[in-house]
Amino acid sequence: MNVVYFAWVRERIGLPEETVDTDAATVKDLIAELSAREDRYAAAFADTTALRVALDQELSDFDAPLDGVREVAFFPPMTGG
Amino acid sequence: MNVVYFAWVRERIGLPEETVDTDAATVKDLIAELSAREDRYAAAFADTTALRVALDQELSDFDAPLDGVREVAFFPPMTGG
Amino acid sequence: MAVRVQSDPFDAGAELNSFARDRTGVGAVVSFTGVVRDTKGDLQEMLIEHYPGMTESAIAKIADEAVQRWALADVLVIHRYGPLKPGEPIMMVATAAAHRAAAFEAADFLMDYLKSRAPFWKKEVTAQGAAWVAAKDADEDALKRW
Amino acid sequence: MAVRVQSDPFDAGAELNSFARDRTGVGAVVSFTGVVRDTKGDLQEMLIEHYPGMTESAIAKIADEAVQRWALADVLVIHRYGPLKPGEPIMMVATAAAHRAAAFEAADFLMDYLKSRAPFWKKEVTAQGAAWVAAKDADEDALKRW
Repeated sequence: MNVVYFAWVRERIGLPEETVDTDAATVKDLIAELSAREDRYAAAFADTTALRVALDQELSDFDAPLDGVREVAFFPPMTGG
Repeated sequence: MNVVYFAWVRERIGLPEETVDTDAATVKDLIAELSAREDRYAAAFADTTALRVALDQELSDFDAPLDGVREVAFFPPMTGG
Repeated sequence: MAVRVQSDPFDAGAELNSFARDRTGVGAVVSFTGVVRDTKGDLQEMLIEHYPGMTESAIAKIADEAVQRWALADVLVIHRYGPLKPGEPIMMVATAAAHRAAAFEAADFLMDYLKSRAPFWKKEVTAQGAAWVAAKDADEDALKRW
Repeated sequence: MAVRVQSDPFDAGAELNSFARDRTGVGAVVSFTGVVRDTKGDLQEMLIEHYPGMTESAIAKIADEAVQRWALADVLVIHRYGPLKPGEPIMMVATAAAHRAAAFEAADFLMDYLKSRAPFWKKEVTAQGAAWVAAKDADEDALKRW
């Protein structure tokens, strides 16, 4: 599964994109798995209220299942316009 | 007193502007005086709900006094923009 | 603040650029352009009559009111009179502000007031003849929003 | 309907003119231009990051929604990414419609949604360093208007 990061999430984790081999059932499970892996993930995912998630380039939520999903993106609330 | 007409009011009365020698106390009185003068005025002023009036280039109403006013304008509701 | 009442055509894009140029503290620029609309496909010309003198002061008063009600960096109003062809710009309003809400609301307010409180009258000329455009109740009602 | 996501600058006036040109049945054109605002007078650069692929589809979805909700003749959205200087246009929205209310409301709607639902992130660079712009609660709240 492709996992991508933007803005300060990308900076905190230290990379824009990576391939993650996971059996996580939901976004929450994936976050727990990554956070357990290294401190920089734990720091980036510490406050999920400050985070947004997109599954295959569609905004989603942390309870969403990852079944069949090819790309998960984590980023802060958007500030376009 | 200078009296000016715009749009269909001007067309119905047949002139854009005229000097009227009057002692009319209010706009209503002036309308009555002009309407009594000739049919084309009576036709133009028949329905005052379809008319607007400006005194010295400020929107006003039909009960307004004419004391000190130099220019009275009659026209239909505005359709700018 | 600039108010122009003119018979000459104007270039809305060039006006927008010159209005927006070299501003500090501005994050939002809103423009409205009113275009001669050929509703039934038979419009030959639109004639716009106005009340010279009152037009300028009425527009300035409306623009002043907008500047008092919203935090605006600047306001531009251009309105034409005389004969216009279908598709030609009739008028334009632009607002510049730090934030988008002020720019949008002020432009919307300016349009509602210009429509019903600035002394312009439109006459449509078709092959069937010429007819004055009637004011809409909806335009008068729109003023109650503010 | 046109959606463009680009790093190159664009000319808002030229875009407005080309958007408004040669339309029949259109009486109202509204444009919004977002400009890099130097709030404290110390901004060196604004960096805009985006999510290629999702950006285009998210904007197209928002524009489709506007076309379904209002009687619009056309919609234009341009949004830049990359490094921008103070005073430069960041993005632009334009709407064309028969009537002004639809053009205004749709442009306002598009801005509210682009602000909080299109995947862009702004970072401000000053002499003191670089900082991500935080989303405002007011921006999220603005969506509830629609």
